[in-house]
Amino acid sequence: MRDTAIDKKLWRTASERVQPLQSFRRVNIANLFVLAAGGIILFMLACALVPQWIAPYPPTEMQTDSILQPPSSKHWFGTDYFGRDVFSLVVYGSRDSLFIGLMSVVVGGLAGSVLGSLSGYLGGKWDLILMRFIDILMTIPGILLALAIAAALGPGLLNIVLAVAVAGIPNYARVMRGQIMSIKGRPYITAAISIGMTRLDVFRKHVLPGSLSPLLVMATLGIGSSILAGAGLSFLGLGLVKEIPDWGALLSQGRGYLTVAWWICTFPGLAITLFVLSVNLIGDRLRDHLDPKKAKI
Amino acid sequence: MTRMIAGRLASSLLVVFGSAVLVFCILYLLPGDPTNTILDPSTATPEMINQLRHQLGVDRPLYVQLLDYFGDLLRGDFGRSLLDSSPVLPKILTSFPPTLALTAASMAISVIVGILLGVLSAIHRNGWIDIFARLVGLFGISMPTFWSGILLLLIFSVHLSWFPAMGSDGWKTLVLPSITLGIIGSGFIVRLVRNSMLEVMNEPYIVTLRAKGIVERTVMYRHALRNALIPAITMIGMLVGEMLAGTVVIETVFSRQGIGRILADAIMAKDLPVVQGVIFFSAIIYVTVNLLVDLSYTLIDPRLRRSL
Amino acid sequence: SGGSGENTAAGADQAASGQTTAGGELTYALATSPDTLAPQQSGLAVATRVYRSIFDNLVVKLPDNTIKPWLATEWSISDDHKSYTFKLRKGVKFHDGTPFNAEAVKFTFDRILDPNVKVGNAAAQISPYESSEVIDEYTIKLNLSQPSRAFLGNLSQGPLSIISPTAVKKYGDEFGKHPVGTGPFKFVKWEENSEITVERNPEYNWAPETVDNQGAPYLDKITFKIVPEEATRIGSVQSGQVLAAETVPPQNVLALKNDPNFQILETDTIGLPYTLFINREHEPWNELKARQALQYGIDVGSIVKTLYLGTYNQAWSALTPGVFSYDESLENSIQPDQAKAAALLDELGWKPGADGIREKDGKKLTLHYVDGSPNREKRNDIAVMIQQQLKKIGIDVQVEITKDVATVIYQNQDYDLYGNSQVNGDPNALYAFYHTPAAGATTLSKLSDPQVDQWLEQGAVETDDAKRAELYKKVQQYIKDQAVIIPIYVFPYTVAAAKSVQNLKFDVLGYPIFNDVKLQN
Amino acid sequence: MRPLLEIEHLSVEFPARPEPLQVLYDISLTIAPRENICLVGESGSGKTVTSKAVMRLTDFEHGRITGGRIRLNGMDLTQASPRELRLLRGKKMAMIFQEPMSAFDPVYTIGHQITQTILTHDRKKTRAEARKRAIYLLSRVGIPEPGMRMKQYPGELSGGMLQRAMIAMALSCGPELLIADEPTTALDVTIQAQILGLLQELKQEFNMSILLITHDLGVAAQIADRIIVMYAGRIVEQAAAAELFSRPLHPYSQGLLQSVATLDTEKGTRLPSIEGSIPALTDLPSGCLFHPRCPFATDRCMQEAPPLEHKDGRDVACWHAEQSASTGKSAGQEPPSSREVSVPASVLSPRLMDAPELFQINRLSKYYPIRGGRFGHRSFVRAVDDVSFSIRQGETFGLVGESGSGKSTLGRLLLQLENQTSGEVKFQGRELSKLRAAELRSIRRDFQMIFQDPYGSLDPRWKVGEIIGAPLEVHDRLSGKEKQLRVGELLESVGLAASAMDRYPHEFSGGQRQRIGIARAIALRPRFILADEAVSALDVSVQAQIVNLLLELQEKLGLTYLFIAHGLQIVRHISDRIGVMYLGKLVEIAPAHELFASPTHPYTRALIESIPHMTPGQQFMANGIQGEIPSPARPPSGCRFHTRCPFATAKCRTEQPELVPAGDDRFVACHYPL
Ligand SMILES: Nc1ncnc2c1ncn2[C@@H]1O[C@H](COP(=O)(O)OP(=O)(O)OP(=O)(O)O)[C@@H](O)[C@H]1O
Ligand SMILES: Nc1ncnc2c1ncn2[C@@H]1O[C@H](COP(=O)(O)OP(=O)(O)OP(=O)(O)O)[C@@H](O)[C@H]1O
Ligand SMILES: [Mg+2]
Ligand SMILES: [Mg+2]
Repeated sequence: MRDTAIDKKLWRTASERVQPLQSFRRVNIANLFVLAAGGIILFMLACALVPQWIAPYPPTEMQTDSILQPPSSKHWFGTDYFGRDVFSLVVYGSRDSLFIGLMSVVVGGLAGSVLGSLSGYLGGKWDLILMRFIDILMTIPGILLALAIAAALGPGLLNIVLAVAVAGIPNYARVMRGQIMSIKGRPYITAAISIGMTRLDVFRKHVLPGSLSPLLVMATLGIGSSILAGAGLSFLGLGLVKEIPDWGALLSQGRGYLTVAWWICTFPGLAITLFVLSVNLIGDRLRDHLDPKKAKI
Repeated sequence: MTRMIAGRLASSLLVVFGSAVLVFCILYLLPGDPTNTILDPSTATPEMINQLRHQLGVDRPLYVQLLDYFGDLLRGDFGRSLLDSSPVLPKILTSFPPTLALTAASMAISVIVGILLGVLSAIHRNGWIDIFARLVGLFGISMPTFWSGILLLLIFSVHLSWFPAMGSDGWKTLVLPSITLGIIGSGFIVRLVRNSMLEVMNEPYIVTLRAKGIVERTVMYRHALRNALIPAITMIGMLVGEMLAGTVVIETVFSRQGIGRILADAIMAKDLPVVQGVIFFSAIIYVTVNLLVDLSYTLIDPRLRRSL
Repeated sequence: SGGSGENTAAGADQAASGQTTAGGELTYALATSPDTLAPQQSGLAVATRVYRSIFDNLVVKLPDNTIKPWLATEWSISDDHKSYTFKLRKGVKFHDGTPFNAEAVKFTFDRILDPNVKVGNAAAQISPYESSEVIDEYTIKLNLSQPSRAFLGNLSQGPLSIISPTAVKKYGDEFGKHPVGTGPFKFVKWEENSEITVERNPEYNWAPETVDNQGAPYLDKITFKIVPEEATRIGSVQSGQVLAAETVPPQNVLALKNDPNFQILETDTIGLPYTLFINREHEPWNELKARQALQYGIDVGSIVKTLYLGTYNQAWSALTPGVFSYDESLENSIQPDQAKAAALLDELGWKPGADGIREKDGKKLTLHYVDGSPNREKRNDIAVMIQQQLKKIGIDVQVEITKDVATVIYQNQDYDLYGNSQVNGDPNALYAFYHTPAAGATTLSKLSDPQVDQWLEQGAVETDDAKRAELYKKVQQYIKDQAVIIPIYVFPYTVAAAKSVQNLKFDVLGYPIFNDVKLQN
Repeated sequence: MRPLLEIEHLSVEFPARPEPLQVLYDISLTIAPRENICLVGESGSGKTVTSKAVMRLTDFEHGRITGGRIRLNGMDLTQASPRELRLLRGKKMAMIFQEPMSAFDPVYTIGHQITQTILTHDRKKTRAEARKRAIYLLSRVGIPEPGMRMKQYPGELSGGMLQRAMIAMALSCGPELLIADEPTTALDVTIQAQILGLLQELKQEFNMSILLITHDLGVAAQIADRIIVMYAGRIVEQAAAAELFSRPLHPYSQGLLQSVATLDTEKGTRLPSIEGSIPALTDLPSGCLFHPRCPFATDRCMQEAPPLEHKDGRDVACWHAEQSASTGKSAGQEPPSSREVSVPASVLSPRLMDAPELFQINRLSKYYPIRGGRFGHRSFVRAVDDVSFSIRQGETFGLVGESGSGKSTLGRLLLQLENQTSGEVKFQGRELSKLRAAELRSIRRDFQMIFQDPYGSLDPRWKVGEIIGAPLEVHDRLSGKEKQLRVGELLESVGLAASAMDRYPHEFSGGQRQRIGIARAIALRPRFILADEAVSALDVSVQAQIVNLLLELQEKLGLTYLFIAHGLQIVRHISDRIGVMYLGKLVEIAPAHELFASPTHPYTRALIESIPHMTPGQQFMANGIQGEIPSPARPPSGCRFHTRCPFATAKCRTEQPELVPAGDDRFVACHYPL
């Protein structure tokens, strides 16, 4: 087949650089969501960085004479069974939760993309071996892997990060491999080879940068699932135990009180959900933006 | 066709064994040992512990245990639980049906809800339905299951008494857990189906169909959807893994019988043979489902039929 | 003070008014899964709750700590207190038809000593048992290596209940999945992580004195459902899916007590309360003043009140109320006093540093607080509260929550503070915790005082109850004075049940007894 | 006679940010029954949108008709309800598309998709009747074994076959208007000739009008009664085919006509081309949209848009129509004289004949293993099969052949972008496959490549300066100022401003990108450049610009080219010698003009005869070859062409002809050369 048709399409995208859209009203709503998501993420980042500016009480302060107080103007999110201010706890708890989310994505993403890159770029025997390894990791569902690793390493922030990170490796590796393989077939890679660039340079300068955007999208989405996985570990009793609990621990500790003091675990739950939701929204938007099919090449 | 299946089976077997070895190694590194669960640490003497360790055979080097394990496995012996000495195979076989039922029901919910919302969302792109469906999808993947599970339980079981709060017998006990788990899956599927529907809707053959004057409903459901499902099906294969894993939490929340809980308990108690057995089984399930998924492609996508 | 001994169900007195019939199925939600139903192997209380109704013991202990016949009709003790001769009840059969006789008893006890059999707590409870002699079919003599006042009482405890020799031979290691005893209920099936079913033993007519119904139980069947998730367990009672659920979290106790459709049954367990052991081998806790600072610095009352919302009783001694020789005088003997605590630390030269944490010779005053996971009975929360309380007197508490208590505590002994409790009917339980350990072994308290050793040794064999009580009171007093431990709470075993469940009782140790239970239509 | 289709002042816009994009502007045209109309124009001029608007298919892309009327048989389609439209589509008007491969739903059989159309519009027909009709139609469009094809899936048919099936499907309800949007662009010339012939025949039989969209003026000349020239969403000229070809009035039409390399243009002469490229719809010039590219442009053109004026039965939108037509001067630019270095072809050839050989290819083969061969036998695609020839220094060697004949593979082998299965490639006497990796990398500076796809061949993340600078950095270790200077020179030498180096590839048009690619290729002053379909993806006017540039660079830098293309005229125009490939074999090699003047291989002759002639009015005769190229995995025995050769004998079926000398600097592999 002549591939002129495809070229025509490519042609088209150049002249179509103006994004077609359907209705302004609706698009504005979608934008509003993304804007809100961005706001939420920024706020939560602020919570993680400077909780003392935001939280009205020290997170560990126990007012034992006012335990299990429902939300009020004094305690926006009520108090927990120690008499701690739930709002302050949620604010402070963001730090470890976000850390788990971000770091495990960084670690897992890095490891996964190294594996995926090697596999995709080297191809052949390497590909076969590495992909088998990834397949093996895939057959053990992520949370189980995390469970085993968390159990092996014991509690601790970095251990949780590691457990969650390892569970994420196969996904990153697969995406990266696919991306590398698709880029490897592009004409500009042939062009780079034909001007005499070394394999390593081609990889460094062309293949890798081109592969990063889907990885970025995945990483964004991964932050959400990592936070959820961390919370899941807390639920199963393998989570982080610290003076200032993270969201997962808050949620998991407060769940026994749902019938008598719904606020204790509802707010951390909402915090997780909202954050993950926002991250996903942004990730989706990022994907739309970076999607090679929609992009301005 | 048979050749391809045979090849796939062979490599799947390899993968399953690989995962068994990997898990064995990870668990070997776990600190502590099963004697902790068996003996009361406050009264147990070191001799008692050592003796028990020897009885259980957990004091041997890793490779000996590993070889032993696989030797037995080849003879169809999955070993015995270190904790209660019961054979692993029957333990798994009795716990598997509820887990499978849960996984299957959750998958069914994910797939039905996911595809329905995904399609509606793509067809009414940027409309209210789309916004709704995408939010449902997002919420689905953004909520911790143990939280949403307990919320559902409090509402539908404690307050409304519509469904039982726990247990694993009868379809009624499946409702809440499978919804909890299904929401996640549908979240993934909505997004995927929506994207691939939108992609397919831009394909030239959709224009052809319209140019032929085919009714829009036929264009969407008989043509666009069928093509859009192909990537969704891969997702389904992957989701089975997620769902199987999800049962760990769900089975605990809803006190269901199942391998998820067995596994979680076994991991924490370092009950190697049980962990091995369960991982082995779920790996087999996972691999089988993915094999089936690959085969089912060919039902939908004739392009692949020739490659068989 | 805490309820002791036998507590009957609150609904018992309504029995007359309601329509109660024999038969029916009791569904009973357990908080965790038993590990095994073989009494000798299990170490978990939850297993005992289930297998108690399948097995019987030679003797039974009443709330007043007297020992009464059960499978043994009478017994005599040799003068040297080293052999016990039991006359056994005739006509008792195991569920599998095996006759109960002296051989069965010998088999049961000898098996605990068999090095090829893994055993749990039974080993500790049977000591100092050495051998037994079958005198005739219904007479057996048990020989001890040394006298023990606790021995007879221990024979009433679950781990030492009598098992069917034929069934053990038949099932071997899997006896725990196919338990066969002589008890009021027969084992039917066990679905892993889901439920355990037992059914009425119609031939049963050898109930001990502790139950009213001397014949076969009224219930046709008991189904124990395993429901670890608190909310689900309570939810399943509230939604009527089960009739009773154990271990009700404090926050739900109050609500259920006020609900006309439900009742809360509770009984304090006895033995050693939940106690924080101070590792006196670690500096500075080797100093009495430092330990006393903890005694004054930790506001146990506030902890118990806050976390358990008044549903748990505060513990004051090394023993719980209800145990023979419990020293009531210790109650309210210590009041939290931060100033005093601070002064004690000052005296030792620990001065507050810039961050409020005390220092001495450039070293921070830290306390390594270890607790197990999961958060059983909110014990982790206690750690969190103590952390905050001690911070106020300048101690930096480092909390370590670990799954692997055995390694951290028992192997590495890497702790300053660690909590434990034990269900036990005899004050001799103190021996394992406070007597100088045997060479190579260790105790949690790490106490080694010849005086205490002597009291404990004497208490183990003293036959005069008054003198014996005196000895143990001295021990309790000493433990308090020397600030060896911080007692925290007495664990009440709680059951939430529908109003229709009647006559659910608990034995001395707090295990449920189902013989008398009837369901009201 | 009442027109079948009338379009009056049609305007169409698509929603876009920041304001709607007006894609069609005041389009008016009519089609009479049984009339053939061709829409021509460069890419993006709105041809496809016009055709989709007629069927109101633009609705599905959120396009809006903002003004004007479309009448089919008097019925106003702009006012029709969706249901009415649906009943018209496929029934009264049918459409065929450029890419037959993607125009069929891949998951349904061909038969299903054809009968579906019939059953939708003719409810009285039973399934069996519909099937019968479908089979009839398939056989009518020349598909062998139609019964069997009915059961096949689109992926199992070749492109040419699918286009026939597409036509059968379009004809299934006997439409009055057939819209064909570039129906042959994706096909080989040989197949194109067959399809065009088929359309001609069917038009007679079905009594319908055809609206054909094409950018190939040759095709238009063959088919059209009337031609409409579009530019940036407007009609600029409309005339009967013969008139337009003989006397184009609009400077744009003139430019288009002259840009095309015909069989009479000479190698070495420059093709007239239109400067610049079609403007983006978002950034339209004022006044006459063509004025920035028009040699006649005056102030008035800059300020005022000329209306489409009707004169002597033809329409034209130009202020200077009369004048430009009469002066004979056209938009096709003669290259500036400063760059005039052209030497007549006749002078070049003898010199080249004794030129040293740069590449020597000996018995070169490349087999690709295919997976899933039956019974474990490995089978191969013989992409290049035992090919020997040489390329002389300074010449342009053209390579032609149908799709899949192995041209690209051969090119990649020469550049060692792929390892050969057997045989050898010698560059200046050095066997390339024997070189070590580092040696090969350093020798790469001597042979470079220009790609077909102007978008894919430039890394979108790199600035133009970096792209062109990369080879300089790799081989000459240039950096900083020095590199920048050199890149600037290179950009200027390919006709771009030096300032372009700071921009990204996507900011350039296709033609400009191709220039960037060329600048990269010549950066190291290589001896040899492989140009694989380097101009195929470009519009005619731009094609001419690039061809001129290539020729000019060859002169200046003494380059040797291997020029692969499927546009035969272009190859003839640029090449000194041409090799013809068929199924992995070279079947003929000859000097360019001789090859065209007297082809000796039947395949070569068939290829040449398939080229549409730029002589309108003359009805197209399908006298090319029949059938399609067989699969290279199972090539026919003996002479591979025998299955399609009108002269094939028993010998051809069994004995493989060798490539042997056939006269002056010519080779042919045929038992019975013409
Ligand atoms: N659905 C759409 N939304 C927005 N713009 C569009 C859409 N379809 C086409 N266009 C724009 O309309 C213009 C004309 O497009 P059209 O497809 O009609 O060109 P064409 O003449 O057919 O070109 P080609 O030769 O490349 O097929 C282009 O600039 C294109 O970007
Ligand atoms: N990497 C490859 N793996 C397998 N087969 C290949 C590969 N590259 C090319 N082929 C096959 O080799 C044959 C020749 O391909 P090639 O691309 O060289 O043809 P071509 O003459 O350049 O065609 P076109 O005009 O379509 O570009 C085709 O049948 C093609 O399918
Ligand atoms: Mg077009
Ligand atoms: Mg090619």
